[in-house]
Amino acid sequence: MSDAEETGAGTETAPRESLFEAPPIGEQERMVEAILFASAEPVTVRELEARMPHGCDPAEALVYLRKRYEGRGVRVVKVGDAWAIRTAPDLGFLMQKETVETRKLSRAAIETLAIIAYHQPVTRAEIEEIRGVSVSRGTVDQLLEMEWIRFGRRKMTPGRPVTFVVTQDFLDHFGLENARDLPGLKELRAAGLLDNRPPPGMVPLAGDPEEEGGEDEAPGQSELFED
Amino acid sequence: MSDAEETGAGTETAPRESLFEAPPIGEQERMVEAILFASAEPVTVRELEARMPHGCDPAEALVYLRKRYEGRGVRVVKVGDAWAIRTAPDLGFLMQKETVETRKLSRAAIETLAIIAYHQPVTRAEIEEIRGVSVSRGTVDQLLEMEWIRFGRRKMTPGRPVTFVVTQDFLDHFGLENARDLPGLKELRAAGLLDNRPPPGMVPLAGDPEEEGGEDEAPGQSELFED
Amino acid sequence: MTDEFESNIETLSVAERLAAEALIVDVDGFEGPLDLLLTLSRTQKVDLRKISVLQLARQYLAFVEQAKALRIELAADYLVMAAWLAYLKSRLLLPPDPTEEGPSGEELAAHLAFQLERLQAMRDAAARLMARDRLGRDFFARGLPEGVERVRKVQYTATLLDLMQGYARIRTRDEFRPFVMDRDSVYTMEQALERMRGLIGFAGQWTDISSWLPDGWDGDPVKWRSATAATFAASLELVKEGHAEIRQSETFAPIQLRKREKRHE
Repeated sequence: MSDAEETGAGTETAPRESLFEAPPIGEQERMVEAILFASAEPVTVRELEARMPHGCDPAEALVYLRKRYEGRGVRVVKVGDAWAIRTAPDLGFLMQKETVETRKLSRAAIETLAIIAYHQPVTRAEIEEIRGVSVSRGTVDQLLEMEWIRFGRRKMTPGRPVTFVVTQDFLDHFGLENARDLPGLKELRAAGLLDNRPPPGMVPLAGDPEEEGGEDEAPGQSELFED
Repeated sequence: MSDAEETGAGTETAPRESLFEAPPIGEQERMVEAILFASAEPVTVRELEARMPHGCDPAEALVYLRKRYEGRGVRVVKVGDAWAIRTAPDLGFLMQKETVETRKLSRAAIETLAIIAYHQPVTRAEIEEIRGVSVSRGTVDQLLEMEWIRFGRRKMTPGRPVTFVVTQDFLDHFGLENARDLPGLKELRAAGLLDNRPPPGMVPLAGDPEEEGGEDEAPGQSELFED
Repeated sequence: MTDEFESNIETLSVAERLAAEALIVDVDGFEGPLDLLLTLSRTQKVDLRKISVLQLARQYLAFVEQAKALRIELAADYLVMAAWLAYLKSRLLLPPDPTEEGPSGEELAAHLAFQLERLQAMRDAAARLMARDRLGRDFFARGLPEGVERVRKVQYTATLLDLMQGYARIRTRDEFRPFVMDRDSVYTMEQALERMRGLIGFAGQWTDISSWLPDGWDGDPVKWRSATAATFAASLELVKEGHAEIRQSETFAPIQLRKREKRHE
């Protein structure tokens, strides 16, 4: 929405009717509606801008559209910095036919996912420190493959370990506007349970570098990110 | 809006109790909306009925839903004897993303174009004679479509074949005022553009090709623009 | 094994025995010592913040002892934890030694309590997360998405240089075409072969290859050269096919050719 974004989008959309004025907001709302309905994936404001005629303000149109669908059978939802239309959760019972079996996740995978979501960006060593066991490669791979987590930035700590963060797919799947909306996040933070509290002296849990499975992975992963 | 919300609140209890009264029509409308949205195929009234709680009247709900979407970015449309939600036809352009890809003209097209430029007006047979290979229809069509060549006058020879000439677009693209501005072979040679090495498979039987070429071309060139 | 098992748990109450069995049976199910500690801490039925780490350490050590007695192989990290908890226990029981470096027993205990609480919190959070309305189960995406159609428009370009190079390429080819097209003084191997196929049947005697040249090709040296080469090549072809024999007595001596006699077996 910033200037940069507007001009950025402008270059792509311009060809159509750059010489004309932007369509009225009601019309823009229709356009956003059409684009969101047509897509199964969330669409970013930036992409909306790129697809709509020059000068449109999809962010504003979204405000109206969202309101219009309040209480309806489908809703306009925010997923990270993107938007999507999803059926109202109370009508899920009508959709048995559409229900997709999600792969059963192991307890380890679920815990790892929750730790990444609540502590992100978080390193493998930190996950292991919290769970008290080493994290198997398969668990992380499974979450990566489901595209619920991805690699984040490297930590600026010795060894520059990679971190994990949750993805837009994760937010979409769990109906979260963003990672700050995770249930109980505030309470956990207030209770200091999301602090990275270093152990006093040596505690022989998985934080112990000796046991860290992360150690041997580190070089392999670092290759991925080295440019 | 408020109606919808009120009925929305009612849903929690309504759906499952098939023995009780059917949900209010506003609620049924929501259900139809959600089902049509989430279904991978158009849905018949019969199927709507089967999926919705007992006593629902999806046909009636559809009337309301259809009305609600009138003039919106998407519409409720009948497909055969089933119903679906589709993008409003006037917004179809949003579902297209035009990407312009620049590609080099093929060698055949460049040679054909060059012959037309240097020899115009020229017939297809003459082009083939000069190139030594037949000219595909696609190549000529492509150049015509690009509006770099057009049909010239028919030749006053037997069969009255059509000729090709270059267009103003062509001149504009190559920054030429006139086809006669095209450099002659001598100039090409001077510019080092003329490859004197014989094409593979051809035997330089006698004499210095440098000299011969020069002599050969001069008359040919002048002929070109004689008329 | 069975005997030992029974004699060992005989002394325990039924409730204790059940609990012990549950633990032992589940030993594989624990995800490491921290998980086990968390499970043990539940028996204290207190807020994790008020947990008695000392009591927990005792429980854990008892568990490890029992597992040993039952000859249950415990992973190394369970034993490392046991050793550490034994150390912690002693630190907690003995009055602090002011000369000793490092964190106090209380600090270590507090951190362990924190870790347990944090792990429990993450488990609760994971459960709440998984219990949320979920895409594809409780709410749904568009079932019939209309993909964005990529309209690819190809724009062809060429530069003046391309054009001139293209033209130069053709004209350069032209320069050499007359020589190739000029068939007047070229006698091809195909021509020679055709001619010789008709004649070879009559060549019972060794005949000098030069006598096979077509009429009018032995005057002009250019034509003679081409005809000789073609005739020689054609001769070799006939030999290869088994229709003729060829010989040369020495270098630069005349090359001779004759029909190959059919062998009668």
